[in-house]
Amino acid sequence: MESILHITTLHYLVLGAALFLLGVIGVLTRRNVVIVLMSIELILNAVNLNLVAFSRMWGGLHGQIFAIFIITDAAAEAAVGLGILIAFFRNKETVNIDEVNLLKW
Amino acid sequence: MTDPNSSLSNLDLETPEKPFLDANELVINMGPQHPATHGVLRVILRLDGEKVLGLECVIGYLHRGVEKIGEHRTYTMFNPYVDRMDYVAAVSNGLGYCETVEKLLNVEAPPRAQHVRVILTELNRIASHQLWLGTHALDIGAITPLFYTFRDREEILKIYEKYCGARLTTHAFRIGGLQYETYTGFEQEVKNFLQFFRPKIDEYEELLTTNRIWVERTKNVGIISGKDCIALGVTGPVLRASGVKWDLRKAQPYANYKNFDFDIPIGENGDTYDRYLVRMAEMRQSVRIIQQAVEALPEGPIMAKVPKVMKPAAGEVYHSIEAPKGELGYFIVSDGSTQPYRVRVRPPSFVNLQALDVMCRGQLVADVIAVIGTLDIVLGEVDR
Amino acid sequence: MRAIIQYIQSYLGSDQTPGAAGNMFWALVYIMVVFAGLSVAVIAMNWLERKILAHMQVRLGPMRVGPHGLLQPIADAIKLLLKEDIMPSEADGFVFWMAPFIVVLAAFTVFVVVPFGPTHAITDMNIGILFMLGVSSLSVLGIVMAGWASNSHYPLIGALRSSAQMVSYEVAMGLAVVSAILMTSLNAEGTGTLSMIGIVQAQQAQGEWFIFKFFPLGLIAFFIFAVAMVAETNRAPFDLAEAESELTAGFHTEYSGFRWSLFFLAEYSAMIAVSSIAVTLWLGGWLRPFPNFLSGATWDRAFSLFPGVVFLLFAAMCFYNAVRMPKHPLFRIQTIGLAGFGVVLGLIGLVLFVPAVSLRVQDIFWFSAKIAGFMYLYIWYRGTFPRYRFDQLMQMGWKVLLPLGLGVLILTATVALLQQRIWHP
Amino acid sequence: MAPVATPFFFYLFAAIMVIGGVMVITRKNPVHSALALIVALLAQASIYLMLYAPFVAGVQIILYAGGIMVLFLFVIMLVSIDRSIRERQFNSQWVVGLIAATALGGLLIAVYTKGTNIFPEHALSVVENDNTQQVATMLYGQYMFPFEIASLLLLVAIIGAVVMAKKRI
Repeated sequence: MESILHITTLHYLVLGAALFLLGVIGVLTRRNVVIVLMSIELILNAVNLNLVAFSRMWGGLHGQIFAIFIITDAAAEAAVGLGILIAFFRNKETVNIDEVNLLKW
Repeated sequence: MTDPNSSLSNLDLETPEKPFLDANELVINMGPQHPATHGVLRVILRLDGEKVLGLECVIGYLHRGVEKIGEHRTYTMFNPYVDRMDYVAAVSNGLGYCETVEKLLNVEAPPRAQHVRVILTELNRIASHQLWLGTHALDIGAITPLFYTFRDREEILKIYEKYCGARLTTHAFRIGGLQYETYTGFEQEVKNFLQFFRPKIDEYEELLTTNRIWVERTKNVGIISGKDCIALGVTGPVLRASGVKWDLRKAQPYANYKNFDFDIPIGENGDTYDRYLVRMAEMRQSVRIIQQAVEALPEGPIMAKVPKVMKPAAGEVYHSIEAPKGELGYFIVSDGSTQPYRVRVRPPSFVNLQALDVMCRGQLVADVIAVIGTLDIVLGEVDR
Repeated sequence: MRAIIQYIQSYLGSDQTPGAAGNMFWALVYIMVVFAGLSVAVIAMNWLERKILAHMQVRLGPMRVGPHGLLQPIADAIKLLLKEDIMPSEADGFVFWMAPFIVVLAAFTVFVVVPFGPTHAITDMNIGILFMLGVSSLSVLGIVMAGWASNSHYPLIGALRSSAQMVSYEVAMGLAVVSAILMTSLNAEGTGTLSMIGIVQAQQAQGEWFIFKFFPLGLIAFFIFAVAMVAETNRAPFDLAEAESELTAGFHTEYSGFRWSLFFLAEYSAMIAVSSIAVTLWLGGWLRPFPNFLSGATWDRAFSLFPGVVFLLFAAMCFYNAVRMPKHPLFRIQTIGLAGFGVVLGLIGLVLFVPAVSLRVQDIFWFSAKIAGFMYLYIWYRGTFPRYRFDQLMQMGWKVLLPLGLGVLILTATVALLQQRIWHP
Repeated sequence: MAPVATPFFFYLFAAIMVIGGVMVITRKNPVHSALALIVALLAQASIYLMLYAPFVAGVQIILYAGGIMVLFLFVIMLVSIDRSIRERQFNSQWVVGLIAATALGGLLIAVYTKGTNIFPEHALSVVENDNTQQVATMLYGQYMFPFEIASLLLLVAIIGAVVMAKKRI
């Protein structure tokens, strides 16, 4: 009971792990590229959560700074990813990741 | 002018423009119930994002068979029907019809009637342009001019109401002249109106002409060249804004327009802004004409000798006048009976509407609205 | 019981906002007051917009429902609530249902940090202005949802236009905001603040509203924000998203009745919200005008009379119009109603003359008065300007406001640095 | 008395986040997925507030919920989704993917159960009041160089996205 009601860093880490797993499952199993990209966002957010939780644990701000950098990174990733997606859709008229096999012989 | 057959060469009406993204193009149905299509015009727009790839006008939602009705009415009885075509310029419609039948009958209205006709028709031109200005500005998003123009249009309608009892579909003229003598104080009231109206045009121009957003919204929008106008049969202010100095009041003078001194305002670029300027200038010219007509209003009879039962000799006649929206032509075939064999109307709105596709290609959706507004169509006239 | 009363009383002597002091009871009271006031303000705006616009357009506006149409918004609200709530059969039900609530939620939540006075805010956050910008940008989501879920072309185009517009103008807006925040760091410690109350206090400490700071830099930043905020709220001349002549009604074409009225409510409260950002950042928030020319206790007292005088003026206007009402039995109720309204306003005005009350309330008065000025501007724009076209709007945002904002930001930073290092080391 | 508010809000937001995450990866319609993701992200912003990281929470709301997700919704509307909704939703190696993810989950559980003792008992208190100022000091002091690189990265991303999304340059 005590461990449930007393929120420690571990709780946040477990939450982050759950999100991370959900993201990984999404990336590995979905066919729709848009949803795959969103799953990647989930993964990045899980990492962010861990970083901020650690930052709180150690009383420093480095974790938060890293979270900010990761959010920046996520923005860049989303922009480029969606750009690729649009280019792909224009060529293949689909957003299905199984069709992204132009490099396969 | 140039050969009409060759002038469409620079227009490619068949192949649509290549879309920017290969996404599915969007087909949008603008109208028949749409606030900016001025009635029941239906425009099928093919869009790429916001860019217009092509459009098609679907008309006929207001078709009342006016031309067919004409074949079953006597010449006199058909006269009020033409008022219902372009209901914002009913007087001009009546003038065109009366003059056509007079031509068929070989009679001419007496000078006083001619003068009153010119006064009322030019007042009607002002009223029509006012309504156009208000709705056009409303389409582009300026809501205030509408109320100003309607306030001032009311003064014209008051003069009509006093003259013939009706405000919109006036049935002001009769074949051979006028039925009603002008009421007491008519001249003074017209002069008062002119006095009142001159500063009002400046007021409208103050609201719009130099308004940055208005200029940005209308300059280089819906450009059509004079050549294309002629090829498509576009007339009226739209043609004149494209730089063609063609006004039936000067080119083929009817009524007694040749007695009055006025200019034909023309534009340079044929864009929406030029059409706006041309119409504003036309209002000023109309004021000039009315001023001259009302000052030189002769005394005399108002009705020519016209038989009670009109039976024009078999034959056909085409007569056209410069209505506020362009060339309004009537083609009447008589078989010698009391009823016309065929009445055909060449309405300006209907012909001008053809140019919509040419003017809108490659523009944005918002420009389609502006162009529909600047063409100044009245669906009653388009569908008849 | 006594503990509860003590808990309630404990806040009264505090000089913090209830949220910052951690007093949940008063926070709740403030939330209620703010949202009630917001609803009243939206109703008043509805009436005022119609009346002012009508007088600009040589007409009278609503005159029938109540004296001078005062009850018209209420009649409209009743009509909207009673109307059938239509949902297109092909619409995405849940998203369609959620969208208006998200828009309203985003528009209302920002008022959590709006400082009506040094203590008159629900709470004071360390990231106040960031929170306001962030939460108000969430309304884009609601608009996109509404447009997409309607499964109709006009709403979709409206939603795309509106979201593109809001996202683009947020950039210029952010730059303008940052240049104002830079100015808060011109103090002894050299640290700025994002807290809404802190920003106003910085203006108080520097004895200058930020609009006049580093003239004309503050003015240009304010101008950028003032343009961007009109675009941000989708109002004329940037009302392309709901351009009725092009897209019938944009993203809320398919909405009706109560849910449509939620969009309406959100639009007006968003207008008030962005105006309050502008007031806080550049116009000194709750501070009275002319802090440096007309300073001193006498002027303070003179300015503290203002709220009461304004209310008495409103009351006088009511009485004047009540006297001018037609002397006809049919108009008796309306005349009495107008006079009664005047009496209420006059009583409020009299109460505001009590020094203890006016001391507490004049902050709120000045803040609201400044917002009212912005609201008038909104109406004025609507009466005067035609509508921009979409590409022109984008050009304006990216090619005019953005470079201007960047330039102002750099110049402000340079001047601020010079001032700190060279002129006042 | 143990604090009630903190666990309550933690579990509330955690539940919202997990449910949102599940919705993201299970919905057929990408718009619904995106909306679920937005809800999850907002809940995460609240959790940041609980962790005394208000600035990160603000950035999360502005950038993620207000920026990135709008971009997502935009793209979803740009590409027609009707076809992908009707198609099979999971790819051919989904079984392998699920197994791999489960293995990863097992690994994480193992780490957390074995490594609990490396975490201190109580979280240190972080001063909340000037969080933004401290973040700014670090961002423009110690992390100046990474910060510049991040801005360069964003620039490259902008150009890359424009180049890729535009057909004719």
